[in-house]
Amino acid sequence: MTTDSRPNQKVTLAKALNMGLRKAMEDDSKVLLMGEDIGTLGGVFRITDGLQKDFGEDRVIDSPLAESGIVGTAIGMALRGYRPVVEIQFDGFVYPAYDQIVCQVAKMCYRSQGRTPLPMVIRIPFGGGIGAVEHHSESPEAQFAHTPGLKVVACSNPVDGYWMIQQAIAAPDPVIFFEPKRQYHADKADLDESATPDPLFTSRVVRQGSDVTVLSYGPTVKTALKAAEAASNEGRSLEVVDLRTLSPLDLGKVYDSVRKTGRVVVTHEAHVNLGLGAELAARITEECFYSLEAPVLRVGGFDTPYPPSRIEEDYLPDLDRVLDAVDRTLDF
Amino acid sequence: MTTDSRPNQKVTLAKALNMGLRKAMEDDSKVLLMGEDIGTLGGVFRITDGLQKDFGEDRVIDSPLAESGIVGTAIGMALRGYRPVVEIQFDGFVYPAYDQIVCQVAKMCYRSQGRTPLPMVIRIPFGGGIGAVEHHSESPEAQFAHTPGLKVVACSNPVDGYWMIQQAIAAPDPVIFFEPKRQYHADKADLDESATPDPLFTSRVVRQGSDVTVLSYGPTVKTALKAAEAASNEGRSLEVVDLRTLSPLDLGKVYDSVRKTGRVVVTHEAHVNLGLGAELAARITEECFYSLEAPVLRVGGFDTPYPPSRIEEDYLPDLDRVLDAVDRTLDF
Amino acid sequence: MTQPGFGPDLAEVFGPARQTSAETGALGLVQLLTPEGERVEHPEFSFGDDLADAELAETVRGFFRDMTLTRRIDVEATALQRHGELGIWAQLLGQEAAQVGAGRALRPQDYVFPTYREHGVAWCKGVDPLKLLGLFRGVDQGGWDPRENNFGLYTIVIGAQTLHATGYAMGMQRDGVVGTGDPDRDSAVIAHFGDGASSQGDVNESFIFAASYNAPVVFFCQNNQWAISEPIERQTRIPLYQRALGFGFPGVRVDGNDVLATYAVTRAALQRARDGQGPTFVEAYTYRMGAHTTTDDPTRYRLSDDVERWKLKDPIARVEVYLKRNGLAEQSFFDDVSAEADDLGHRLREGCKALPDPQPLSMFDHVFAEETDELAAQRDGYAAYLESFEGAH
Amino acid sequence: MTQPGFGPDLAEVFGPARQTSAETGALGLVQLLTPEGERVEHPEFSFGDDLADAELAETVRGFFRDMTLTRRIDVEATALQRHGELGIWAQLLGQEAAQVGAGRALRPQDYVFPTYREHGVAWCKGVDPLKLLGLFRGVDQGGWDPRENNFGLYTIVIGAQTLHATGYAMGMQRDGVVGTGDPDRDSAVIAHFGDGASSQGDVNESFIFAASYNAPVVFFCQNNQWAISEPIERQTRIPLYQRALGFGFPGVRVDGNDVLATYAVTRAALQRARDGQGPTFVEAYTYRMGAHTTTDDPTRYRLSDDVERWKLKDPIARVEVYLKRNGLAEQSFFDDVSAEADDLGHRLREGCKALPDPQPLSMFDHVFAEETDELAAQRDGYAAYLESFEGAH
Ligand SMILES: Cc1ncc(C[n+]2csc(CCOP(=O)(O)OP(=O)(O)O)c2C)c(N)n1
Ligand SMILES: Cc1ncc(C[n+]2csc(CCOP(=O)(O)OP(=O)(O)O)c2C)c(N)n1
Ligand SMILES: [Mg+2]
Ligand SMILES: [Mg+2]
Repeated sequence: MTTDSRPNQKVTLAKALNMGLRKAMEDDSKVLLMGEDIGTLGGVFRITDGLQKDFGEDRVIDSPLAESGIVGTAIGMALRGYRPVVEIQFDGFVYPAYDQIVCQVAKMCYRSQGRTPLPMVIRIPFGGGIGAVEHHSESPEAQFAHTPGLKVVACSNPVDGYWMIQQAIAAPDPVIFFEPKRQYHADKADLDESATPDPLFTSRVVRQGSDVTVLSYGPTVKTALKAAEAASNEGRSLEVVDLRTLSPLDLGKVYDSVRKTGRVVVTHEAHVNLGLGAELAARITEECFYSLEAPVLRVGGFDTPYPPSRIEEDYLPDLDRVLDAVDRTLDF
Repeated sequence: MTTDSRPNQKVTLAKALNMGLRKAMEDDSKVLLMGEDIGTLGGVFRITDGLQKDFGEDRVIDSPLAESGIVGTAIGMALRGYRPVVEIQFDGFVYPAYDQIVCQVAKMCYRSQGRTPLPMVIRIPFGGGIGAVEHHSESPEAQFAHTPGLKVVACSNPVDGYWMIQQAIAAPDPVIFFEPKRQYHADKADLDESATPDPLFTSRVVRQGSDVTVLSYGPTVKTALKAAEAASNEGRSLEVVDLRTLSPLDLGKVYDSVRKTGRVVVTHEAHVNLGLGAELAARITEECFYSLEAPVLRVGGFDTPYPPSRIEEDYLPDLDRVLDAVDRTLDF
Repeated sequence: MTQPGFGPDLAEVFGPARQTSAETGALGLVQLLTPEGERVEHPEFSFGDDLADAELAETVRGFFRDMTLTRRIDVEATALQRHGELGIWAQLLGQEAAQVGAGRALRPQDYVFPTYREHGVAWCKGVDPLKLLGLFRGVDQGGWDPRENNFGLYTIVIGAQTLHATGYAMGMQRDGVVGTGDPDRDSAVIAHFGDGASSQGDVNESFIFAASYNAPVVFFCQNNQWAISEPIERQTRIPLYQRALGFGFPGVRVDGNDVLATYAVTRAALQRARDGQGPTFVEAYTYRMGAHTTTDDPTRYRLSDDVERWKLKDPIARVEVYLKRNGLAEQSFFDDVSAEADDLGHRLREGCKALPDPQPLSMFDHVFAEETDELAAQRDGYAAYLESFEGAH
Repeated sequence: MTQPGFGPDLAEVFGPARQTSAETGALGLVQLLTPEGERVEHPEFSFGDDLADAELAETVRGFFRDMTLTRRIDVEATALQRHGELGIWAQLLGQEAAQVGAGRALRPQDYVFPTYREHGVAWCKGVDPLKLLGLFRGVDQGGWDPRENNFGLYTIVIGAQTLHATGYAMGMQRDGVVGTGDPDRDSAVIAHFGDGASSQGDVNESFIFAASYNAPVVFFCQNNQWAISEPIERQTRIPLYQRALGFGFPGVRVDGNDVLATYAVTRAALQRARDGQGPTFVEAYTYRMGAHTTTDDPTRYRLSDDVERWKLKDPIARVEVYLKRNGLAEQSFFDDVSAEADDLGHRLREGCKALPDPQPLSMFDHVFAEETDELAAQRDGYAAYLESFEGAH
């Protein structure tokens, strides 16, 4: 554990989340983890690796194989004063718990007029690109963001992962916490545990630019940054925003950016139809109507079920499709 | 039954749906109804009134109290060659079946490369304004429209109800069929069973106008028409569209209208955030960018859980809020 | 281990090890007071053995009072709905014994997860009945503070609360308030649900979690024979309490119209839970004498004969006969209770009409514990919009 | 009513009426062939009574062949994954008898709803094993036509298929292919699932629907002791087959490593279903010898001793011993089978590598039976986009 708190170590997203969970459990004895295979195995992605060994089976709970049961019992624990952090094994398996999330988790605070708020976190590894079979590469964030009473965030890098998971656990409201599984073991980043993180529900400009604003979150932040790099070689300056919070949205910086660039491309892996891009387009157009030189363009997963993995890279937004949209918005 | 086929009788939406279901069952012996309390009781809204008596318990099936079970077994029946029509008792109770709908109903045709398409209909009474308790006034359509593989429609009046339910049952794909429960027993309309209906997946201009285009569906069509009436008294001409099909969207007429009016107001009872209005705003802005005099404005349910019924009329979009948006778009 | 006076260890009596439908057929329904008001003995469950005569009489009078006042709450609320003061009401007529028997078996530290029909349990837990009306009037979605009486909010999505109950019980385990042997500390949860609810995946998952973690929860099912228009046969083809056998914990069927038996059985089940012996399924066999709710019309789907037959099993009448026949209550007692009921009725009528409508803008309150700027802006926008009209006048 | 040769009426044998954990403890696991290859008798189930010696020998040789080829499919697929030809593979090592026993008990008109691990059942149903690989290679999501072999597509969402199976069986009831007495007409459905799946709400709801409608479905649970890293004890604290008691239909635990017993029990269960006697739960008690999938690392959560102990119960070895010891098969037979296995392995290796990648634009196909203009436009847009690159070269 001391090794975990060495300053400025290089960590993956998986490791950062693991450290963040550990820190949250050390800071608050009411924090519990629940999920499938999160104990001895440490989760199929090893995000909870070693935590049951160190915090015991009462705080790192391997559950029966039933997502509604996991979330439903977590609600009961939260009502008893605990702070459950639920792991959904894969995005596609959150749906059996959808009723408990939408009708109970989201409404408990409202129903009780604030008497029984429900501080709990539901962690969902999301997105594709890992060559998996059906149901393992979904991006269901829009459905949760559409549900009042839930707060929805997505981390995109190790440093945010470390801080955001702790902030989500400390938050007094239920948070759906999306983790880009494709990034879990990808790039490492310098983690300074003594730094002061940005507040949880804020977006961030991750690259300054002047020609086009590119909005992204979770797995597509990396794509957007790559696109910006490529574009700069062609003399095009993209401003890239990592939204971080999907509900509520934090669009102040976005509006400023759009007023500057007049052009917007939104990219996410979720289906374009009624994805976050739709809401962003609607709000940006309403807020920056006279600044827009072109309509907000959306680059996302197509409106098909997630395809067989051998062609998933055609389904997923990539650097080229983002650049194509950049061209289209500039030529508009 | 003969009385049912008297031409041009005046019928409510509830009656029209009942007649449509009856007709579909007469036309195709594979059509089955499944749901809670749809047999002897005829459904809590009496939509299936008399059908079990006439078609028997094998074709009008009272199910155990489990929505996932209802939809899941309906899938099996569809695979066996039947055409199940499922009744979800209230919008708020579709969520236990959400997993079966999103992961199975929506994906069966794709998964099997078209070998096992899934023709089935899931009827959902939706929307508020009936003074009900929690979970009885929801508008979950956006979540289904965001799911590729599902077709989603909403009827707004008795005549459409009669035809659209038959068309949905005859369709080779799964259809989520939304019925504005507030309208069930409201206005009667002339039903001519010998008429030729519009195709299912088409929108319709229900009132011509020139100043502002108002998009609506299900329960808000009536609201929009009332608003248009009121506006005309103030010399404002609203063109009202009944979208009818929410996925796929049929926007040809909408774009024509927008090119004419340059101004759009969308209204639905669902939460504004990531509601259908978001997608409509995004598409219309992309398609009619240079025709728009103002951003697409959205009038919907607020981003709160559905409130206690004593203040639901404040939550629901009404004539005044639509007119307010009309003013704002005209003053923009 | 079971403490004296708390009845048998249900696992030994009704657990998978011993129970077969044949045997239970033999044991039948647990009953301690017949519809005719006769006290009968049961091989496994007893009432009052741990009480002195005076206490016993007082306890039974208490049951009578609770049931009578509960019924009055129900009758008044039904009338209020007829007069348009409530949007809807879920009647409990006929289920008073099941609810009072269960409610009185609870200790203050025990926690209740109700459905939408647990008015009698709410009463026993000390929730002001007036607060129950808000939800049905449409002025709130649950007007009481669950923390005050350890009585959760009504849950309308069928079965969802059984998982909350199980999780809450798992929390109790972690709080060290189970199996300590300290009667004022050891705690349990009771999860209420109906016969129809037993078909929901959530309810069955709650059995699985409760069994897997040996959670201190009593699954209290009021089998009132109907799920709206669907008879119990649609949900199960064997006696419902036997469902528990499939999950490895005991199930008991008790006469839900017999307050003594329901009290005795629920008390033993709760004690098992508090002692750390895990979950129990209690099926209170009763009948929904009224409509499903005030908007329902039972004549469309059931015969009045059934209702007539069940009238003879009225839960309150049998206690009255018992009290009177055994001289356990003076006429003055009955007069006092009915006077008390009249006062309660009056208070409910007046109180209900006086319940204030919520302010439109309150719609935006408590969506979150920590409000978002987004939502605040929506509220302000709507406030400005509303003002624009006042301006207009 | 049961037809001669189809074994006992399981309801009488194991139904709620007779079954208690005590008794089943007595009856224990149904076994007809010991790990040492000894034939043993069971009071209720028999194998081969309805067969002449030659037929019997041929049948058992058939089982041996099926299991051996099934294992080879598994071994080859595992190797193909290691060589990067498959993205992932769900191994069935150790479960060959459970799957072949069940698969061979099926009639052509019976329908199978598998999980993602039913390679042996697929083999028995005549699905080309090469077609199973597509899903794991990522070139499709199910490459076979369910209608051709009455073998549904693999279902990855745990438990979902048990409801489809129940609904399909309800469809059979409506088609009048249940309980007619015509052996070529009467049909049943088998729903495969695992021990972990038994905790899902959907699976328990399927029990409720099947019981309520008395649907002709056999719930065939391969209890391989593990749900990824979670042992069976996390899901249930009583023997899993007893779950059925809670729903009112019979449950049987059979030695899932004994192909004769699994065949006999499943055959009897399917016949009950075809005869219109409703659902049965069969727990095939076995062990997952391999990893959960090729991406799993069991050393993190289980002891190798367990695996070693189960090695002694190998399903194929015991049949080989039995055949040899009783002179029911020549050496040439074993040589032929292993030659056949080698050919199959070769065909799978070559065939797998030759499986074509789907065309990018095929992503847009079959979203609907009736394509929408919207989607067609998206496809055309993407096609144009792709062409723009070709133009670039
Ligand atoms: C998930 C869900 N589906 C449907 C309903 C509609 N509904 C309300 S009460 C009810 C019947 C409940 O029957 P039971 O569980 O026996 O309880 P009872 O009303 O008899 O007390 C139904 C179907 C609901 N509230 N929730
Ligand atoms: C609803 C759902 N939750 C989680 C998963 C991830 N998952 C895949 S297999 C598995 C374990 C299944 O165990 P069991 O039912 O015993 O079947 P087995 O793999 O042992 O054959 C899990 C948790 C899933 N596929 N679906
Ligand atoms: Mg009931
Ligand atoms: Mg298993």
